Amino acid sequence: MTDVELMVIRSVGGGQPFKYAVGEHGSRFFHELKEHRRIVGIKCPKCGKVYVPPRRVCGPCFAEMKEYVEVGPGGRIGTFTILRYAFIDPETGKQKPVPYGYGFIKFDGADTLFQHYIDIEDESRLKIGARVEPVFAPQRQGTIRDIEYFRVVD
Amino acid sequence: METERSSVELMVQQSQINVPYSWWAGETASRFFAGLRDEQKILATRCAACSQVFVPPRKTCPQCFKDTAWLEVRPEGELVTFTVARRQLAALPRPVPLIFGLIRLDGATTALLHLIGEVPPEQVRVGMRLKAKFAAERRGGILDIEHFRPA
Amino acid sequence: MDKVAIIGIGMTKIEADKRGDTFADMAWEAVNLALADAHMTIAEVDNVVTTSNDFWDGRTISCMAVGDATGAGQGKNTSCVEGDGTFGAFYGLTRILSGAYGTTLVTAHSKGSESVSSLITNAALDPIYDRALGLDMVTACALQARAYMHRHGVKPEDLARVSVKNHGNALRNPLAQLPLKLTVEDVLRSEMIADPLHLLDCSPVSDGCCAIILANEQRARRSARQPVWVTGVSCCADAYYLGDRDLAVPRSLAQAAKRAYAMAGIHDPAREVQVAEVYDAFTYQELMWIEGLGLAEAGGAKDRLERGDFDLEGPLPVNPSGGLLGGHPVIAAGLYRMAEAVKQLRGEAGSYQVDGAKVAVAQGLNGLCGQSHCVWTLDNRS
Amino acid sequence: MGKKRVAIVGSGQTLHRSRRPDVNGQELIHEAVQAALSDADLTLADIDAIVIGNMDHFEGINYVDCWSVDGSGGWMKPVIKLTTGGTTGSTLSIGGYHMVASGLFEKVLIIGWEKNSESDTTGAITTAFDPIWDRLVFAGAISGLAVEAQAYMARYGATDRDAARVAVRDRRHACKNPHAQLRQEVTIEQVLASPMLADPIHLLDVCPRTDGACAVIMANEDVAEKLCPTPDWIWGTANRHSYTYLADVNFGALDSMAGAAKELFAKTGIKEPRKQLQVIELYQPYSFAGIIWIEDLGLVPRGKGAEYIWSGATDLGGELPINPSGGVIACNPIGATGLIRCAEVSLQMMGRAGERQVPEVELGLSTGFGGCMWTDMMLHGKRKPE
Repeated sequence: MTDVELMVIRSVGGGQPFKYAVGEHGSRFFHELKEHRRIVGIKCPKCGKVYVPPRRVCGPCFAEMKEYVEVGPGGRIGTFTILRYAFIDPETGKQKPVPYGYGFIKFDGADTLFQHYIDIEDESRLKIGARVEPVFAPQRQGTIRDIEYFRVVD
Repeated sequence: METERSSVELMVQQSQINVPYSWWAGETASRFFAGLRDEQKILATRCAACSQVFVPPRKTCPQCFKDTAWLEVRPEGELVTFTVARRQLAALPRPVPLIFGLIRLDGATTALLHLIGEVPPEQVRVGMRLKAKFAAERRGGILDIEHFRPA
Repeated sequence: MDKVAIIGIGMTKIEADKRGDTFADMAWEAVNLALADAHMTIAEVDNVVTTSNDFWDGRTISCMAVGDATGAGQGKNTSCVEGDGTFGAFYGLTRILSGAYGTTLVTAHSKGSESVSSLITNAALDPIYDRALGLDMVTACALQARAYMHRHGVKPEDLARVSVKNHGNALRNPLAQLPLKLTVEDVLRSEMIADPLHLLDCSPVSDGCCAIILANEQRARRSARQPVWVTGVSCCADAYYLGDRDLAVPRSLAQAAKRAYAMAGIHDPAREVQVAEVYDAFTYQELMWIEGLGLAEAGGAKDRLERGDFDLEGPLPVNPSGGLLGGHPVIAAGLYRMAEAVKQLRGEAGSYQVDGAKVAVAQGLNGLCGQSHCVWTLDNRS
Repeated sequence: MGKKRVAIVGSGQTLHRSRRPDVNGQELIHEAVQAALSDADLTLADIDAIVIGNMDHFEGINYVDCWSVDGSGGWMKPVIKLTTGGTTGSTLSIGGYHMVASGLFEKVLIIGWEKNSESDTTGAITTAFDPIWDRLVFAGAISGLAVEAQAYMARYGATDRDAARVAVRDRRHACKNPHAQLRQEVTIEQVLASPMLADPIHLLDVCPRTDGACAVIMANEDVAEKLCPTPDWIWGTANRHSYTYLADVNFGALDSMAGAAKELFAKTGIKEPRKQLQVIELYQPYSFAGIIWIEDLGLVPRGKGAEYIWSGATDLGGELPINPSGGVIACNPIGATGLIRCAEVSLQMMGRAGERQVPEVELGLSTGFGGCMWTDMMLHGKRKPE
């Protein structure tokens, strides 16, 4: 059997399309972002923790959250990395452009982090604790891309 | 910040999962596809223990877990069941009406899933005899058989 | 088997498009309904099993989306089954029987509205041997429908009667998505999707989440609600390739049912079961599964159906809730069957209550053409 | 403790390679199952139920429990599928434990598998995270781990040199394990000189991409000792899949491991894990975890992980060898990886681990890591638990 030419079957077509629900809380976030360039989080009535992005449930308290609070738009780098290896972006099926700065931002007034791009023009400025601010897209559509990236302002 | 749910437009995000796959056929399926592509032959495997003949071929009998041996089956057989797709469902590779059938080839225990062509949908019957029509251009894959047609 | 009971159920309304709800939103609703139903708090839930499917949800590790909403965020032990909710419940049951936990919360969710079901189910075909042919769940099941009808002389009218009955039953179920008053002619005149399946032979695309709470005997006896006892449960998988199976025979279902009935001490299910909630993803499946469950002879379901035996007022109502034809949130669908059976055995099914139901059977399945089945027998007598 | 005590009585692994073009997925699964059956001297007829798992989007196959029946031997048997991401393999072992302990099944076959060569692993893992919030920037497991490492380094002053010592350890151990995919020793300088993937993670700090499968057979106490002269007894399990959103994570410590360890050790009477355990197979997908997570396990105080690693205590021959198999850095068929940890500890308990055997083992720990920084754990013992 070792003389067999080993074959490969390749997938065809453009992948699986989805219509993901953003939900009431996410929609509120994007509405504020798009219309007012405001960042909103949500506060747990039990533990007082402020979550960004807003969502219905505080997991540790198993409590429903209803109180939206404005946070940021400035904040600090909670943690980060710089992505340097090539991989397929599953949203496009094509290679993702690298390198890019991948940041977990703690908005002023928030208790959780928020993931987005960080500008890496000067890599030495990327430090945990560095102050950052969002650069908003001029034309906003109500998606995560309404923030183009965060830049270090320290 | 007090807001009413009704005041927010509930958004939906259009996206996709587009991860390209390349599945290794393995030695057994590769030999089967080579048979279709190079010799226009349909190869099967027989379980050494239970004597079932599998098309498409299996390296190991799924029931006995024993090794199998190669044999050739005739590219002809009997239609076990069929359907005619009438609505253009997203997975269909060709325009409707498109006929799918399970065909038990002569000498095989299991039936092979494939397309049926060169016959009006109204004339397809369970039990009818069918013969493989090989594709003119064969690349090593199940569509090296274009479809089965009345024998 | 030690005694285990279902002490809480929660079902969201089944809808065509819960556009505003994320998976977590649906799970939060179903879990809180189940907790309220059981008069319990999340603190009394010892562990959690969520059920979802990465393809349908468009997300690898799909269970991640519902962690906070199901109590995993509370530091509970948790696990995730991929498959129908009845399989999730099955694993949840073993976690109680193992002695590790007194209660298990089981959830199952799905939003058919978010994906293209033909592509999702085409991915169930083997990528090497047959996916490129373009079969999906509907066309695969059409092959099975034809095989079954051919074997037993079942007519399109017989299938249509299932649709008339179940959509009609759904008129009484406020959670159903598709309550319809239909005639046999309406079904036969509906669009032919894939011969012999008309549009009204097929269940709709649906969104929904179901949650149940299982408890060991000690916890169940302390429960504020009347426990519904699990007397038997089994699952069984048939061969994978459609051509390896005799599609006209529900072999793995019959095997699972046989084992479940043996555990429950049910000798003659057709006489001893008063209500069945079965996985009628397509009309023909209700007939096949009735036979596989031993509630009718092979090929005999159509005649009993025509006589009205499976009607709400008949001797053995099948899918009084309206079944999946009334709404089919894949993955959650089997767990909805269990929850509906619990409603019947508690006497809480309102206008679709089966009088005096004591023993119910509920069924879920996984894979193309009912490859793998899970069967539950439930009893309201301690 | 369970209704029935449970032991591992056999296991099998495939030939693990970066790609296995000679077999399709079903055949790969079959290879592991056949190896486990031979190891336990059982036939398929002896198996009462099957638990299987992988991550769907690596191979692009839906309903894998159904599709895999040809290879798993699940024909006309109960088959269930569990999937929790990287933790899949360990979730499977916990699942098998519950199914046997329930008393419903005497012998259960547990299978984890992956053919990571069939897709872009990072692209596929990226779909594990939220489509609205995470997929824009998330870049697979390495990106999530890199930010953990950055946070830890900032908090405790650890360096990539410290981490490299862990990579050196695991890669050296792997040379003694015939099942490992990568069996080549490296030096600290080689690790530090290897390409930077995502700061501070170098290529030689992380796991490879692997095609492979693992199968484990568990049996209840009625038959375990008849099937295996030295069964590996399962003392307990615990897990935490606490986080739903990646950005909620307390980066710099693995809270899920701390929580699971606390529960598991309390349930099983472990007061000083460093003294009471003789071997750990840690699901450690990158070197920094070898420093950080042993603190969460309670082996050493916060910030002292690196010191403990440099002492050689976790090397084969040290006081508490970690990853004598070479661990995940040497072999990573993702859906199987957690189950391989379990199988490797069972070999240690049975005294059948060959060149990588740790002497005089009484208690061992296997872990799983994955999902949204989640942890699974299982405690194994040479003796039957109380």
